Amino acid sequence: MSIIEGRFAPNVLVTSVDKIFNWGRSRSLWPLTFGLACCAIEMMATNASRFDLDRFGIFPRPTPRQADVLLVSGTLTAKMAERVLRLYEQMAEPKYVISMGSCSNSGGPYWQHGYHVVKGIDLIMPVDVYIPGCPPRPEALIDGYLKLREIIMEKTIAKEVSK
Amino acid sequence: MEFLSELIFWCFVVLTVGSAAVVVFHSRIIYSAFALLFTFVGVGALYLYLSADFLAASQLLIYVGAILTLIIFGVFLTTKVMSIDLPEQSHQRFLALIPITLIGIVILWVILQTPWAVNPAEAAPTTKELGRLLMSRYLVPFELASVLLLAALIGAMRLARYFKMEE
Amino acid sequence: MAAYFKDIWIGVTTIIAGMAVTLRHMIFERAITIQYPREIKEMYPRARAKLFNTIEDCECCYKCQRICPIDVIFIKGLRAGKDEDIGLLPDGKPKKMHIIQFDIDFTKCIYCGLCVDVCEQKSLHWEAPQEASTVTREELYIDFTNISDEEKQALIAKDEERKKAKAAMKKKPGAKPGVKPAAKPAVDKPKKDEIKPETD
Amino acid sequence: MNVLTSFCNNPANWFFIKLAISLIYMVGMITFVSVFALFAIWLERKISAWAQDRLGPMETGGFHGWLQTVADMLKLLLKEDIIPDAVDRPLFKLAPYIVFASSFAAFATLPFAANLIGTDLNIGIYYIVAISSLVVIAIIMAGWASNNKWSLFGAMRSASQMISYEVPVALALLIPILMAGSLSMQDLVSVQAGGFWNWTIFGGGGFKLPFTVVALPFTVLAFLIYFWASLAEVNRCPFDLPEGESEIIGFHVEYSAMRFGMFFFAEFANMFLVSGVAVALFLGGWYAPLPFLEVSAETSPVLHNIIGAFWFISKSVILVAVQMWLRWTLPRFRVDQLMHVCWKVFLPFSLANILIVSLLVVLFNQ
Repeated sequence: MSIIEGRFAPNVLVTSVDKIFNWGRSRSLWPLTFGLACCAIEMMATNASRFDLDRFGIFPRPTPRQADVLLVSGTLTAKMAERVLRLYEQMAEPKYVISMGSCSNSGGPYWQHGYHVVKGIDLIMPVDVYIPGCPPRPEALIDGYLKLREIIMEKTIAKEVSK
Repeated sequence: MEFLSELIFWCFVVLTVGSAAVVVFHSRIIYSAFALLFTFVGVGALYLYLSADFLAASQLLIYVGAILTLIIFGVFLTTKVMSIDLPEQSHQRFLALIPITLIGIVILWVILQTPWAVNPAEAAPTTKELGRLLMSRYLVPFELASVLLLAALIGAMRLARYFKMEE
Repeated sequence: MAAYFKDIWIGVTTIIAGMAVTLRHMIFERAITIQYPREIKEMYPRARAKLFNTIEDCECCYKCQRICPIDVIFIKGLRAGKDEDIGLLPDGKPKKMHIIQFDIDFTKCIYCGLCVDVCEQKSLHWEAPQEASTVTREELYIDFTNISDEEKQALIAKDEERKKAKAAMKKKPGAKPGVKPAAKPAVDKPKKDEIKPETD
Repeated sequence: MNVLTSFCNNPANWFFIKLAISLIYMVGMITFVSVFALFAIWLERKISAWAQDRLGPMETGGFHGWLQTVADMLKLLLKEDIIPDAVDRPLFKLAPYIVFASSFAAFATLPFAANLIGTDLNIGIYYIVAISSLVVIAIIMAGWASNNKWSLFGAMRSASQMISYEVPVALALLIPILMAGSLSMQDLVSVQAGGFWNWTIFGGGGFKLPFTVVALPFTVLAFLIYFWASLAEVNRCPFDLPEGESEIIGFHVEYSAMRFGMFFFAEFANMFLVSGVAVALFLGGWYAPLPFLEVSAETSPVLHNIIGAFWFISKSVILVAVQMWLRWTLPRFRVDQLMHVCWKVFLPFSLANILIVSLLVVLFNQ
């Protein structure tokens, strides 16, 4: 967490600062260049000319230290889960996770008999947005990013009010 | 003007001497190598105070750009760079005292004998003069240095050459 | 020596050729990008976008549940009484089942389309926009039935009553009612265990 | 007003005035470099998009996503600054500052206009070449301190590449220096006054017609060698294998947040620097391509400087755009190809070039 986060009580100043911060964070979501399975093909297609994620300021970074979004695109095998978790832990706060496709949502076709597949990445890391599809179309992926933007816009740097 | 100039001068002196001390006394060799960077920069700045601008830039270009990089590459090639501890204390302190005293006396003598210029000469372009001197009066040492460098170059190429395994 | 200069020449000319290509694309060729949220590309009619079940047309035949390769369709239907009239199917036959559960787990669905192919009433079909990203996993577990919980409870209660009445009817002629239901699972279970290793 | 004039007229106060002017220049230069970096990152993304038939940033800030890099920088400022446990803390923290400082320090002698120059050192161009060599050490420092094998690989590649390419860069820069007979940036620019046919790239550089025609191929060659080798100096494609995104990522693998932002900024500042040097030495500096397009210093000194700065910056930006154009055209060199191009192609050519041009200078300099 950056140094100002969670220090101030929510007040007028904080909420207007929130808007600026959230604007910056939501307009510059750099995902990690990282594909697992067939969903990665759609991820590439979304980054490429026809759908062009760069329009939203989304362009992939090769190292987790500089990435904001972990896009888990595809079947997460139990063996790979360790590595993905490590990548997630290496990312700098604030970080977001998008689960793309049925396999990463809940194991997909392997949910019954797949001894080797993690049944949903929310078992190992917190997920912000789930995108259904097998694989999702590029439009669906962009929609997921836009959903993530909306979520970020509602966040605040203020102290959490104890209920 | 004088005050500020002197302040900056002393800053550079402290930088040079301090980083030189790190070079000598630090127990980890990689720190010594990187501290050399500041020593060289400080020395370059001191050259500027002597109105030797060409020399200052050459100091940066040659020592920082080339020699320091080579030193760092050399350090990288030593084994166990991360963990190696350089011995900080000497084994023969009393024996070492003799040459140190001798050298100290010589340096002191030189310092006392040199007629130090209190006011440095007016800052004037030195580049042309240096070039002229290198091409006339100091031609032989200049050429000797280049022959030495050429020999080193050829030697390096000979060392780095790919040899076929001999039967 | 000739090869050396030829290499340089090839290097220079190919760089110029490559730069001409990129320049052409930069200046003369139009971008092919579809600016998605602003302009939406029409989906092809057979695109596998999103499953939807118009529950009014559903026959509750369980075909889709049975053909689903990964078992993500959960259906529960209750037989309607003979005196009940609950509407007609698209092909004109009367409906016979109350559907109290028709769930598809879209977190798992692989959009293979087998259930759509097998649906005789064409009630299960593809719908155009695929975008359905959600914040929680539970939101992707979609219930297609259009009746409220009270109605469901009422239907279940009614069904129970009917079953009891039926059982009472059966009890009269039949002897040893407890044996049959107990024996059936005992036969079924080992069968399942035998099959399982093969499918894996 | 009177107080101000009397303050300015007193020679005892000149020192403070000088100090204030240099501070203002410094702050202005930092602002310029930052704004330029923001613009250049946006331009890079746009050019890459156009080359691939895409659109590039479109959504952030309305017209063609012009606020995109502002959002990026805001986010980088707000991100968590990770310092991994196993890194060498002091060196890890120091490296980005040295990279930024050294690439920024070189701007001191870049002539933006007749009077818009930090200081017109009489070794100006030599100073720029010398101070850029500090970057190598800082990059090795970053790569080493990260304690990551990929960053160390990237740093070693970067160091070997930058040291090697310093040689053809310096040798190519010697051609305009030979022709102008000076190392000072303003001297190097001022010999190219009066129309583009007097620029050093077209054989001008203070010489008259017969020389111009004879020297034309050699000066063009010198410019091309300088431009290509300077691409390698600033780690741009096709020489960007120190930070090859797809394989080793480079010396800033472990850097996050604004420390990475500083490397990012320094890269784009360096791009402007090498383009600015090319413009000053080969492309007429702050002189307009045609003489009637500029305002002479006699009519209006202020306008003279502003128009000069306009020409200098626009020429440099065009060169920066060419660098980006090249980047999105060419694939990456392999390491051995990189060294081959430097030592076996650029070096012999630039040596021969120097020999010929110096011969011509001696012949025609009657």
